[in-house]
Formats: sequence, C-alpha cells, structure tokens
Amino acid sequence: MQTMTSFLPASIVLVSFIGSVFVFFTKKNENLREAWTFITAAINIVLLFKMAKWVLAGNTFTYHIAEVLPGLPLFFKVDGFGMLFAFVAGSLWVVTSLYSIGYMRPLKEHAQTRYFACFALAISATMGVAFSGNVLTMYLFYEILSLSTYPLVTHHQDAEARGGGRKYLTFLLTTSIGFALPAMIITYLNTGTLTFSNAGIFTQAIDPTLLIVLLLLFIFGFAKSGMMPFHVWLPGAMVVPTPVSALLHAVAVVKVGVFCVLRILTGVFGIDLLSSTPLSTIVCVIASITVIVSSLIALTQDNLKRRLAFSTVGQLSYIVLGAGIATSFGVVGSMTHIAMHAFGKITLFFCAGAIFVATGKKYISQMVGIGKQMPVTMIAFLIGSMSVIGLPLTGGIISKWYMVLGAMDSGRLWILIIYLISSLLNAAYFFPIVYNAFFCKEEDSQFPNKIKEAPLAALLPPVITAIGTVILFIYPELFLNFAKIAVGVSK
Amino acid sequence: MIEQAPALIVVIPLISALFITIIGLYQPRVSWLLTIITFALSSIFAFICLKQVVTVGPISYVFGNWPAPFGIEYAIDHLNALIVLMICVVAFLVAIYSKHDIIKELGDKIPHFYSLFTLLVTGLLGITLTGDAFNLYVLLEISALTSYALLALSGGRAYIATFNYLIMGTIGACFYLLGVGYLLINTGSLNMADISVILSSNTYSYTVLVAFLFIMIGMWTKMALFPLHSWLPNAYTYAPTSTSCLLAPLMTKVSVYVMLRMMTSVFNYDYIFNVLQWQHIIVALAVIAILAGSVLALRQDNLKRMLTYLIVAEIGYMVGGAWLGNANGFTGASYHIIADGFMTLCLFLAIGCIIYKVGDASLSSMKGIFTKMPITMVGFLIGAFSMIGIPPTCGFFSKWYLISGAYEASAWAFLVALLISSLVNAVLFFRIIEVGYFQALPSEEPNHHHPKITRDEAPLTMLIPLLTTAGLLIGIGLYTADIVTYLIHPFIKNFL
Amino acid sequence: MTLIAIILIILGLFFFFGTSIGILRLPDFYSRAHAAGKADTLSTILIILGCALYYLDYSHYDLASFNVAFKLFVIIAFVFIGSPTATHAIMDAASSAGVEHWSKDKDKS
Amino acid sequence: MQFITSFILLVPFWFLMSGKFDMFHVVLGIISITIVSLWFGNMLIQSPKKSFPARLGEIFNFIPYLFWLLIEIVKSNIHVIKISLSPNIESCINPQFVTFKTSLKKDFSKFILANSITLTPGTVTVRISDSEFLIHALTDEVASGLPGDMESKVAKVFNERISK
Amino acid sequence: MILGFDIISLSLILLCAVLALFIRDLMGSVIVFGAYSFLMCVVWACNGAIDVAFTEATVGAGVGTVFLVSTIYSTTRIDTFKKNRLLKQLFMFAVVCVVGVLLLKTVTDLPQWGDAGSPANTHLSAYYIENSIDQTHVPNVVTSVLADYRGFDTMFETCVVFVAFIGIFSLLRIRKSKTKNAATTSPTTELTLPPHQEVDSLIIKTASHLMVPFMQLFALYVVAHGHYSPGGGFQGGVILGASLILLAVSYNFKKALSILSEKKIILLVSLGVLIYAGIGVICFFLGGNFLDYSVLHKILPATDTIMARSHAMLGVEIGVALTVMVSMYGIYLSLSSNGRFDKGL
Amino acid sequence: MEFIINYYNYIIVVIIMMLGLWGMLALSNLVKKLISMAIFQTGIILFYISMGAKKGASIPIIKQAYDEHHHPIHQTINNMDYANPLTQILMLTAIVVGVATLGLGLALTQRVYSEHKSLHEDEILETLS
Amino acid sequence: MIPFLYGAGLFLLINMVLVFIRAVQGPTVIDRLLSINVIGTKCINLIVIAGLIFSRLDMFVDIAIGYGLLNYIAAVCTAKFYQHNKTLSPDSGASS
Repeated sequence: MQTMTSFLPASIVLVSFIGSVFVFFTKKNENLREAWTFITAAINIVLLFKMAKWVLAGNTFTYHIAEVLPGLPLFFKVDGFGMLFAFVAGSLWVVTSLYSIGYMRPLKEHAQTRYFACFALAISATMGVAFSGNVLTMYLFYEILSLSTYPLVTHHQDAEARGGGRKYLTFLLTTSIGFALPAMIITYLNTGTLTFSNAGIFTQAIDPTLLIVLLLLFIFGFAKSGMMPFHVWLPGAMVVPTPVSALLHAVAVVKVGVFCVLRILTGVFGIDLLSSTPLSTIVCVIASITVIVSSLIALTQDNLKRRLAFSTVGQLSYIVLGAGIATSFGVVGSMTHIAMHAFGKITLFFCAGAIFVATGKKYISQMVGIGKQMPVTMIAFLIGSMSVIGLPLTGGIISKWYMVLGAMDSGRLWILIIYLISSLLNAAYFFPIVYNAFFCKEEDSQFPNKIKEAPLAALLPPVITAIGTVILFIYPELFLNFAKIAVGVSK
Repeated sequence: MIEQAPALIVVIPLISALFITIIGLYQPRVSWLLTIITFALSSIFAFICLKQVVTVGPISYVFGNWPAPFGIEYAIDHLNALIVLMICVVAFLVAIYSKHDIIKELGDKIPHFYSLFTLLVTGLLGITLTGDAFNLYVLLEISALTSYALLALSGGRAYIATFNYLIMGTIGACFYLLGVGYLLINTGSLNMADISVILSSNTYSYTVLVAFLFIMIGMWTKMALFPLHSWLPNAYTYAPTSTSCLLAPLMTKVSVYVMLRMMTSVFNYDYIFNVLQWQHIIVALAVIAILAGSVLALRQDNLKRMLTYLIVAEIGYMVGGAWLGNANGFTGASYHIIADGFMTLCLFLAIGCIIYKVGDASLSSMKGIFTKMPITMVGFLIGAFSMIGIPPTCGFFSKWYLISGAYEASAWAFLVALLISSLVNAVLFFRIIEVGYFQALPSEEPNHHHPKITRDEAPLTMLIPLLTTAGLLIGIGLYTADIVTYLIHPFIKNFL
Repeated sequence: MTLIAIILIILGLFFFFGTSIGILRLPDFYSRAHAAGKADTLSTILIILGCALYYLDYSHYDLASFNVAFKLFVIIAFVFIGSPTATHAIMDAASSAGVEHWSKDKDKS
Repeated sequence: MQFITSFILLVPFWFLMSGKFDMFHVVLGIISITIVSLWFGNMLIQSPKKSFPARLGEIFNFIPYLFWLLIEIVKSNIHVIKISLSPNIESCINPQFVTFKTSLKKDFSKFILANSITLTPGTVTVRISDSEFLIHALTDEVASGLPGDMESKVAKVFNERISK
Repeated sequence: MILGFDIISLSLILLCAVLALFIRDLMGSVIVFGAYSFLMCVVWACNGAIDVAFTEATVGAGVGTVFLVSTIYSTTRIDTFKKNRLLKQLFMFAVVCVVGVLLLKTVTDLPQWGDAGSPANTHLSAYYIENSIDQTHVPNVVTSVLADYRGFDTMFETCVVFVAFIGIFSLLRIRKSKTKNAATTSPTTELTLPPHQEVDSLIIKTASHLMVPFMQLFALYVVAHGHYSPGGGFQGGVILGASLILLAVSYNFKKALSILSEKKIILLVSLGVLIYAGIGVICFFLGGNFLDYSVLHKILPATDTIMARSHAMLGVEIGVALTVMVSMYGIYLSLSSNGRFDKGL
Repeated sequence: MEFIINYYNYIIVVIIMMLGLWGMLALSNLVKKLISMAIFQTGIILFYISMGAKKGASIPIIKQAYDEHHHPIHQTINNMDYANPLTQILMLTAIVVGVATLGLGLALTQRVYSEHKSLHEDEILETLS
Repeated sequence: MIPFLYGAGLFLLINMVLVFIRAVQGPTVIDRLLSINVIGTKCINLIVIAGLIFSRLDMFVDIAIGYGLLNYIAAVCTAKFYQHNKTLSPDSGASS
C-alpha cells in the first residue's frame, strides 16, 4: 500500500476537457469532430488501464490541484471505488459515443457539435467526481456536471425540453446548494477536514441529532441519486435524445449521484459509524421506500423510456440501500452494482433508442411483436433486463448477491424482503415487454415479419454492452476487485 | 519611489484626471489612453504595496511628514491593500471596456467622462487607504459627487434617479460626518488608530453609541442596505453602461469596507458585540435585505435592473457576515467584497456588451443571444455561476465562509437566507440563459432547420476586459486559501 | 474719543431702529424701500465709523490700527456705492415685476 | 494708459489694506495689482483718453460734493425716520412715480446722479432708460422739487455741460 | 463666544429655516435661505470661527444664493402642493422625531457649550495651536492646519470643487453647432426659457465697474494674507469668482465669456488643482513625502525648512484660489444659461 | 434654564438638522429638497463649531510678535486662549463640499425640469409611470 | 465699553428680528428680498461689533468686507431675476 503523487488522475480529467474544446472548434468537419471524441476516449481508456494496474496492487494516486481554502485543498485521490467508477464511465463513454453517431446522424439532429462537446465535458466532470479526494472537490465536479449536462438535457430546444431542463436544474441546483453545501460546511466546521477516509471523519463525539441532519442533507443534497422525493427531475429529463438518456441514467449523471452518496456514506460517515448508530436504519428506510414506490410507478408507465427511468430510480436506491446496510459486503455489493447496473441499463436505453431510430415508436403498447422485426435488439434488451432484475448469466446477480449477503450480515431481514419484492417488481415490469415482443399472437403484432434493424452504429452498442453484461457475470472480478480494495475486504 | 507607493496610488489618478481635462480640450480621444495608463500604473503601485504588506506588515504613510495623529495618515493593512488592488484592477478593466461604449453613448463629453471616472476611482482608493476619519469623508464626497455626475450623464430618466441618489447619498455622508463629530467630541482626534486607543481607555458613553450608530447608518445608506436601498436600482439602471460597470462593483463595496474598517480600527470587538449587542438586529436586517433583494430581482424584466437588486442582496451578505461576530463571518464579508466586486463587474460588463450590440437589456431582447454573442455569454455565464456560488468561482468561497460564520453564530435565518438567495440567483440567471438559449428558434419547423443567426460580437476592447474578469473570478477562487491566510486572517486577527 | 464713538454708534442704532420700524409700518413696498435704502446706509456708516474711532483709540493709533481703519472705510465705501445700487436694483425689479404701489386715492376707493 | 492709471489707483488700496511692507508682501502686492490692472484696467477706467490732470480735478471737485451729499443723506434719514415714526403714516406720505429727463451724457455721471437721488430725502431712482430717470418719490414736495440743483452739481464735478 | 448674540441669532436662524421650507414661492425660500446663511455666518464669527464665517459668507451665502437663483431662473418658481403627500410627510416626521430624540438624549452627555477642557478642544487642536508658529511660522492656525498639517484634505477639497465644476459642466453643457447626434438627444432636453430681454441697467453696470477691480484686489489680498488674517485660497477664490459673476450679471454672456472663455475656464480649473498637486509631487522628487513642504527649501530661494512650509502654503492657496474662482464662475455660467452659454441671468 | 443656556447650541443643532432631514425626505419640490440639504449640512457644521467654541477664548489666529527679519519670536502659547482650529478646518471643507453638492444638485434639477417639465417629485413620478 | 458694544449688538439683533417680521409677512417676495437685504447689511455691523468684543477687529474686518460684497452680489442677482422674469406671482411666472 503506498500513496503516490501523480498527474495521471488530473490528466484524465484534462484530456476529456481538452477533447471537448477540440470538438467545439472543429465544428466544420463532422468526421474530424467525432474522431476527436474517439481519440480522447481512447487516451482515457489507456490512462485508466495504466492506473488500474497500480490501484489493483493496492496503491492510491493523489494529485493536489490547488489549495482553495486554508487546509482544504482541491485534490484528487484515486482509490478502488473511484477507479471502478471511472472505468465504468470511461468504457461506456466510448460505446455511447459510437451510439450517438449512429443515433444523431440518421435523425439529422441539430447542434451536434455542442452535443459532443458537452458530452465530453460531462465525462470530464464525471472523472473528476470519481477521482475527487474530498467532499469539496467532489462537490465542484458535481456542479460542473449538472451545468454541462444542461445543454444535453435541453438538446431539442423546444417547449418540452425547456420544461425538462427547468426541472432538471431546479432540482439539482436546489438540492446541491440548499442541502449539500451547508452539510459540507457544517461537517467541515465540526471536523476540520473533508478528506474521505474509510474510517469516516467524524472522529470526535458529535451531537447525534446533528449527524442525522447531516446525513439527510447529504443524501438529499446529491439529488442526482434520485432519492424520493427528489427524483422528479429524472423522468422529467426523459425528453432528451436517447444517447443522452443513456448517459444520464446509466453512465454519468445518476451514477455520479449515487457515487457521491456512497462516498459520503463510506468516506465521511464511515461504515462503523453508520452501523453503530441509527443512521444506517434511516438510510435503509429512505432507500427502501424509494425502491418500492418507484418500481410500482414504473409498472404503470407506458412510455418505454419513462419506465426505464423509474426503474433507474429504483435501482439507484438499491445501491444506496446496499451502502446503508453498512456492512462490508453490502458496500462492496452496492459499489459493484454501480457498474453492473450501468451496463445493464445502458443496454436497455440503447435498445429503446434503436427502436426509436428504426421505427419511431416510443410506447410499450406499440411494441407488441417488435421482436420479429428487431430480434438482435430485443435479445440485447432481454439480457439487459435480466441484469437489472438480477438473474444469473448476467452481472446483476453478482452485485445483488453481495448486497443480500450484506443484509444477512447485518441481521435485518426486512431488507432481504425488500430486495426480494423489488426484484419481483422489476421482473414484472420488464418481462411483459420482452414477452410481447417475441411471443405475441400473430394478429396482435404491429410489425411486419421482416428483419429491419437500426443502422449499425446504433445496433452495435447495445450488442456490445449486452455482451459486456454477460462477461461481467463470468469475470465479475473486473469490478469486484476494485470494490473490495476500496472497502478493504480481502479479495 | 517604492516607499512613496501608497501616496502614488492615489496621486497618479488625481493628476492624470487633471491632465485628461486639459488634454481633452484638444485631443478628446487621448483621454482613453491616458486613463488606461493611469490605472495600469496605479495597479502596479497597489501591487507593490500589497507585496510589502505581506512581507513586512502594515504600512503607515504620513502626508506632509507630520506624525500620525496630527497629520493625515495612510494606514495600509492587509485587507485594504487587497481592496485597493481590486479597485485599481476593476478601474483598469472598465477603462479599457469603456472606449466604444462612451463614444456611442456620450459623444462629445469623452474627456469629462474620463476625468470624472479617474477622480471617482481616486476617491475610492483614498477612502480605502486613509487612516483618517475626516479625510475619509472628503474622499467619500469626491467619489459621491463624481458618481452623481457620471450617473446622470446618459440623460433621460437618469436625472431624477440620480437626484434621489444625491439626496440619499448626502444624507449618508452627513450622517457619517455627524458620527465623526461625535467621535471628535469624545476623543479630540481624527486618526482612526488614535481614536481607537482613546476610546478603549475610556468608558463607552452614550455619545460613542450615537457616533457608532450614525456612522453605521451613514454607511448603510451609502451601501444601500435594505430599507435604505431605494436609490440604487434606478440610479444604476439608467446610467451609462460604463458608469454602472464602474460604480456597481466599487461604490457599495467600498462603503462596506468602510463599515468593516470602522468596526475594526475605530471601535473594537468587545464594544460592538459585547457592549452594544446589536448583532441580532443587524443580521436580521441583512436577512431581510437578502430576501428582499432577491425577491425584487425576480420581478425585474430588465437585466441591468435585476442586477442592481442583486447588489442589494449581496450587500446583505456582507453586512450580515460582518455582524455575525466570528472569524468566518468576517472573513466571508471581507472576501466577498473582492469576490462581489469582480462578480458584479463581470455581469455588468457582459450586459454592457449586450446592450452595445442589441440595444437594450430587457429579457425579451436576449433571444438567441448565445448564438449571436457566444463569447460574451461565456463571460456572462461565469459571472452568473459565481453569483450563484458554483465552485471554483470565487462566489462559492465567500458563500462558504459566510455559511460557516452563520453556522458558528447559530444565525440560522441568515444561513437559510444565503441559501435561498443562491437559489434565487440560480433561477434568475437560468431564466436569462433559457431565453438566450431557447428562443432562438422559430421552433415549429419540423426538420429543425434554424435560420442562421449571424455572430455579432462586441468589439475587442469590450470582450477582453470581460474575459479577463471572468478568468479572474476563477483565478481568485482558486487562490482563496492564499488570500485568506495571507491577507484576510492577519487583518482579522487583531480585531477578534 | 470713545465718547464720540459711542454717540456715533448710538445714532447708528437709532437710525437702524427707524429703518426697522419703517420697514414694518410703511404701507407699500416702494416706501419701505425708501426706509431700507436710506436709513440702512447711514446707520451702517455711522456704526462702522464709531467702531473705527473706538478701535483707533483702543489701539493707541498705531500703524496696524490705521490699517484696520482703512479697511473699515473700505466697507463704508462699498456700502456707500452698493447700498443705493442694491436699493435701485430691487426697486427696478419690483417695478418690472409689477408690484402695485400704494397711493392715497386707491386706499380711499 | 488705462493700465497705468488703474495701477496707480490700486496701489494705495493694496498697501493700506495689507499694512505689510516687507519684501515678500510687496512683491506679492505688485503682482496682484498688475494682474488686476491688466485684466480689469479697462473696466475701472472707462474713458481712456482723459488726461491725468482732468482726473485729479474731478476727484478734487468730487470731495465737496461728497460732503454736501453726506449732509443730504443725514437729512433724508431724518426725513424717513420722521415718517416712519409718525403715528399716522398714511396722512403724511403720498408715494408717486416721477420721471424727468437729464442732459447728462456720461454713464458715470448718470450713475452718481442716480445714487445721489437715491440717498437724498424722499426719492429713489427706479430706472434709467437712456436719459430718462424714473423716480419714486415719497411725498408731494420732494416730487415737485426734482431734480433740483443736484444735476448741475454733478455736472460741475464731471465737467459736463447741461442744456438747462 | 458671545452668548447673547448666539442665542438670538440662532433663534432667528431657526425661524429662517422654517420659513425657507414653508414658503410656497421658491424665490422666497431662496431669499430667506440667503438670510439663513448670513446669520449663520454671524453665529460662527461670534463663536470664534472666523475662517468658517468668511467661507460661509462667501461660499454659502453669496455664491450659494446666486446658484439657487440661477437655477430657479432656468426652471420654475412654482412649488405645487398635493395632498397625497401628507401621509409621507407625517411618516417622515415620525422618523425624524425618533432620530431627533435620540440626538437630544445625547445632548446632556456632551461637554457644555464653550467648555475649553473638553477632549475635542485639548487633544489635537492644542497641538496645532501650540506648535503652529514654531513649525510653520503661520500665525493663522487655521491656515497652517488647512494647508499643511491636513493639506491632503484640502487638496481633495479643491478637487471637490473641480469635480463639481466638471460635473455640472458636463451635465448641462449643450453645444448647438457640432452635435453630431442631434437626433439622439430628445427635443425635451431643449428647455423653453422664459422670454429673454436684455435688461440693460446702467446703474448696476457702472457700480460693478467701480467695484469689480477693487473686489478682485481685495480677493487677491485675502489670498495673499491668509497666513496672518482670516481667509486664504477658498475665500479669496470665491470672491474672485463672485466678482466675475457680478460682471456677468450686470452685463451679458458675451462680455462674460470675453473675460474668460469656456476653454480657458476648463484649462484654469484644472490648472489650479494641478498647482496644488504639483507642489506635492515636487516634494516627492526632492525626497520628501507627498506634500512635505519642508523639503522645498532646497529650491526656494533664501528659506529654511520652516519658511519653506510657509511659502509653499501660499503656493497651494494660489492653486486653490484659481480653481475655486474659475469653477464658481463656470458653475454660475452653466446654471444660469442652462448649459447654452449664450444668455442668462 | 441653565441647562438650556449651556446646551442651547446643541439643541438648536438637533432641531435644525432634523428640520433639514425632514425636508430632504418629505418635501416634494426638488429645489426645496436641496435647500433642506443645505440646512442639514449647516446643522452639522454648527455642531462642530459649537464643540470647538471656548468660553473666553479668542479666534485661532495667534497674536504674534516678529523680529526685524520678519521671523516670529518664540513665545509660549496657551491652548485656552484660542478657539479650536481643528473643527473650523473640518467645517471649511464641509462648507465647500456642501456648496459643491448644492451646485451639482441644482444642475440635476435643471436637467430634471427640462426632461419632465416639473420640479414636483410626485408629478415627475406620475409622468414616468 | 465692552458691555456697551454687547448691548449695541443685542439691540441690532432685536431690530433684525423686527425686520425679519417683514420677511415673514411678505406680502410679496420683493418685500422679503428687501428686508433680507437689510438684515444682511446689519450683519456687517454685527460682525464689526463682534470683532471689537473679541478685541481682534483687525481679523474680523476682512470678513465684514467680504460679507458686504457678497451680500451686494446676492441682492443684485435676485433683483436681476425679477427684471428678467417680469412677474411677481409664481403661478404665472416662468411657466410661459
């Protein structure tokens, strides 16, 4: 175990940022523009791999950016958890970029340059969040992410997009400024530090009521995690182009929210503090409610993307719930679930987008029999939904397994029941789609019995991610090890 | 010349103002250049002073070589060295910026404008540097008179607005003068440090209280703290853009500084917070100011006017922070003077650019502004982010300290007000951004073929200051720790 | 010498008293202006003259006191020129502005 | 010429005011007087062509006139006070406007005449338009007695010829 | 201080103030306000503050009244009365009463009127009185403190006058000939002045002929003898300016501008402050602090450091006088002609 | 009674100042506002001058003897003999500032009048709305 | 002598109050102007007397001169106003 100062984490953040600038200034030439996207993504991946090796060996990277407040610098610290998240974001960025090209070009979307530039910027911010070494840095990149995704959310620039964008920013900024900021400051004033540490930073005795308040402020403050009642922005932001929904809901935004909450729970409060106080229960209760309610809502949605969105809300709460259990296994599970869910959910979104590109259909009721027209897409959809539900052969089972283990460790049976119910609900809202797609009656089918998939650039990504999902079942160590290192559980 | 730097900071603009007037008779266009050179020089000397203060400690410069209480003294400590630098830099940037704007708005009054401009800054610099209570009054009046003239130059509704400002400003200055009179009658001295020594050795009588009260009310009037704010929005809205760019960041902030200065170097912590115990009332006032400013800003359609109400809210920040009575609050207030100065400057410069190109600053005229003036809007956005308090812009860090102070002092209302105001700012600015971003399109076209809005940026002399300011906002934010540890904390240490 | 000074001053005061009474009692503006223009000038001259005498006496006629006396004469001279001029100006203003003047006939009717 | 005359006129004024005869103040005085004479010499001395002795003569003529005027002033004051202290004011006055033409030519002599009229009993000059004096008289007798011998006295002082 | 004088004149002053505020005709209030200032001047003379009295007599009462009259001439005399204002007035009255009671409560805490031992009269002022002669050779303590001990203040005070002039000038000045953007200036800025006739008053003109040169010389005397008697740059400057105003009033603008043209006015007004600041800057170059006159003995002939202070003060006063004279004149011209510089009061 | 005599100046100061303040805030005519402003300022000046007055003291111009080179002869000076110069200097400045403000205010008034054809505040506000 | 001067000054002041009554009464503005002008002239006397009481007449006399001059100028200016503005009542004044 050693800590080394390295420019690497900063360089990853910078590369994406510079990439975004390049994209912005090469608006004339579309191919060159997208080449930049890929080049930066590739560089990022390479750098990430380089770091991953060291991190897996148990080292941490730090990089001190600037001391913005006395004793409170902006700095990067890369540990297993951050690495895990960066990996997810970095690898999925490539896929999403590919998909974006396949999605945007056929639809002749306007302002593509802005889109790609903001996309790169969002990734840059995501990486920043992943590598941040203290709450302040995390908050900084969190805000940058909120702002840089705003143009993405409102990409269509019509009335609907405006409403969605309004909701998006209102919720994210309100919560982050109104809750997270004071919580952060109060924490700092009480502890004198904001640097994450696995033992938590509340070392001296703190008024328990204050702790509860802080916990609530933090959980709701990072509203990207979609905890009810601050989840409203998420379905609202469904008006965006599908690649953006993919980015929002699978890769960057919501995952950042959850990542932040997890970081706060593990790095600021610490598992020990959580488990030894009622805090753990509070987190669990909030998360459980969200899980159940959002799954129930998802059942009632007809718009495919909205259903996926509510599913996301539920899954995010899963992750928080896992951390809320406050046992090592639970935390490992929830960390891993970030990755697993990312792959699963992005597949689903890609599929939804592919369906839209190929047929222009948005509603589930219109998709009866679609499996006959787009078999590949729908198989990918099936795999994705299996992963989200947590069935074997997909990565989702692994993380859920750990979470269940964690719940058993903590001895709270009701959490197990929650997991069970929610999985059932997940299955209830996903399987009918798949079933109807393939096994509907002939006369109900709304599609000709002719294979007509989306263009290759839109088709390939879901396939890739679906395969990734399966691979993650076979080699879960890819992400599991990072999580274990982060929590300190032996491999 | 280095040891004369404190005097030079003020004397250079003063003399150059005179030269501008004279040369302006023959070569009106040269005055712009002269102004820029002046403030470049002033900035250099201000920087020298700052460096010296940091390395050696507070500087005392006596005019006419008379020892301190008898002659007039410039007492440069950590905070005012910083603020002086800020003033110089802001003046420098606005001077560059004003070139085209003035030619467009004022025509043949260019040399007068620059002369008044330079003198205004002279006054502000003097106010900040001086260690003499009465000298401060004179300089206050210089800056006030110049600002009246500058504000009214654009004509139209500016006249009556400025007239109201004149009345309120005079009341403020007179109250200050009255307060100084009460101090004089108690101590027989005018030098701030001397007054402080004499005051602390006596028991505090009722007259000292009145002196303090009047000085404070005077300053609150000048800085437009909430119930006394009525003059500000109109005065700044109808003024020539360059004037509001100069005044909005500086005037009120300098008044806030005077308040801090009076609290720290004339009175002392014990008196203000333990004997008087007004802090709750005044923090409550600040809360009202913040909320009222924010709410009123929400109701405005004109951007300039909206910003003026935001200034009212920001004043609440600083007053509240200063009166929290703890190190963090005071740091927040002091730091916010700098931060808010640049923030307001940035926004006003951006809006100035827009007015220059579009013609007015109503919300409806902002349609498609992002396509039309992208660079301007980048500056505007950074300013707006700072106002909202998004890291790493400096607005975030001042808010950080203020919230810390509010928490430590258990001033919950103030804390909540700060947060609400941030959110209101967010709403305000995103309303603008939304308009600028969305309404470009004729929307209903199916293929999203938008008519090309041609790019039409403001001239370079306007853009460069804007972007510099925007850069400074981030730069200051990143160097907050240095500013706080090397400049603000040493200043506060003596007070608390 | 002091006695003369006192007499002069008392005379001046008396004339001034007359002026004030005149200003108060006279019926119209123009006649008041008579009182103001004339008595005012003389009373000022007398009082200042008295003061000058007293001062000369008081400071034993040294060089500096003649200086002062001269200045007092300057005042007298200015008043001498200025007061009638001012009265004239005011009268002229009044007649330009159309101030009605009182006359016996009008009062009776 | 105007400069020299006014310089000579102003020198005693300065030194009698100043009363300081050291080098420094004398130099200051000379400078001041020079400035004023240069700037306003043409104002103080309206008729530049007049010879110096003529000026002196005017001044000498003016002094007896001044004494006469002083006596008139005292008279006029007594007159005014009598009126204002009399118990029944309205019976003893009869204000009226009177006009008369003067044949004085020079502005300065008109000015002296006007001011003298103002200072003498019962009369005040209201306006001079060209050569016509508008005068407000307080009582009937002074109104009828205008312009009296004053005009000729003034003319004598300034060596003017009057047509009467 | 002379108690009886004070009490009566202060009461009279109070009456004047009330009257000035409640007369409906603005001219009336201006005239009464003039009396207010003159009486104030008497009070100050009686309190031993003769320099203040002098300044008030010249600046406050004299020139101030002229300015007010010029403004009313260019605007209107009507002060209309509206009932809906009453509530505001009452409210303000309440506010003012609160402040007033607050201040009245302090009165008993203050040292008695005329108490020589109060802190205000002992600490700084004692130093000035006791050392002025030794340190500057100037018997008029007011002058020495004004121009030397607190000379920096005075420089800015001059600057205030400069600012006022430049401000007023730039606000009001309308150039008819070369306004390129004539279209942009709305026609409403063109004010309809009352019908203007040349009033040619011979008496006033002749009287001004007689008086102006002597006034000027007197003013210069006041400037030059500021060290020994009350007066100095400000008072002298104002009298100089007032004499020019008198000329402008008794003649017309053509005459007025032939004495000092617009360009010269601007030039001189800056020059005055420049003299002041320049003396300060020379001190820099001779190695002293700003406005440290004592170093000037290196360049002034036949003076030691103390006399250098005394002489430099005179230089400073001249600068002040120049600025004040020209700006008072310029302000009058601007105000009375409403910025047109063609005809006025 | 003694109280009133001892503090007469201060009482008048307060009354004058408050009159001026009231006028500035409550009167509607712009010129009157400015006159009130001047009254307010003179109130403050009176305050300063009152605090600088000394019973039995002369004016602050020192009676000085000079030698033949016009250099002053050293003499000890008693503070009690001369009125306070400091307050007077301050007030000189205040007067000048006052008249400068007055002038500027008047210029503004003229401009307001030419813009709105009125000097009555309420009327002007009516034309604006 | 000083008490006499004191008395003289008081007498002057009381007379000024009398004159001031005219200023209060009006009826026209010009009446006010006249009485204020008289008050102004009397102030010169008062200052001279005050100078004698302080026994520093050499210092006060300058003020008196300046005072006289400025009083004159103010009066002339005001008078000029009415010469131009040929009406007395404000209502029909400059509004034409």
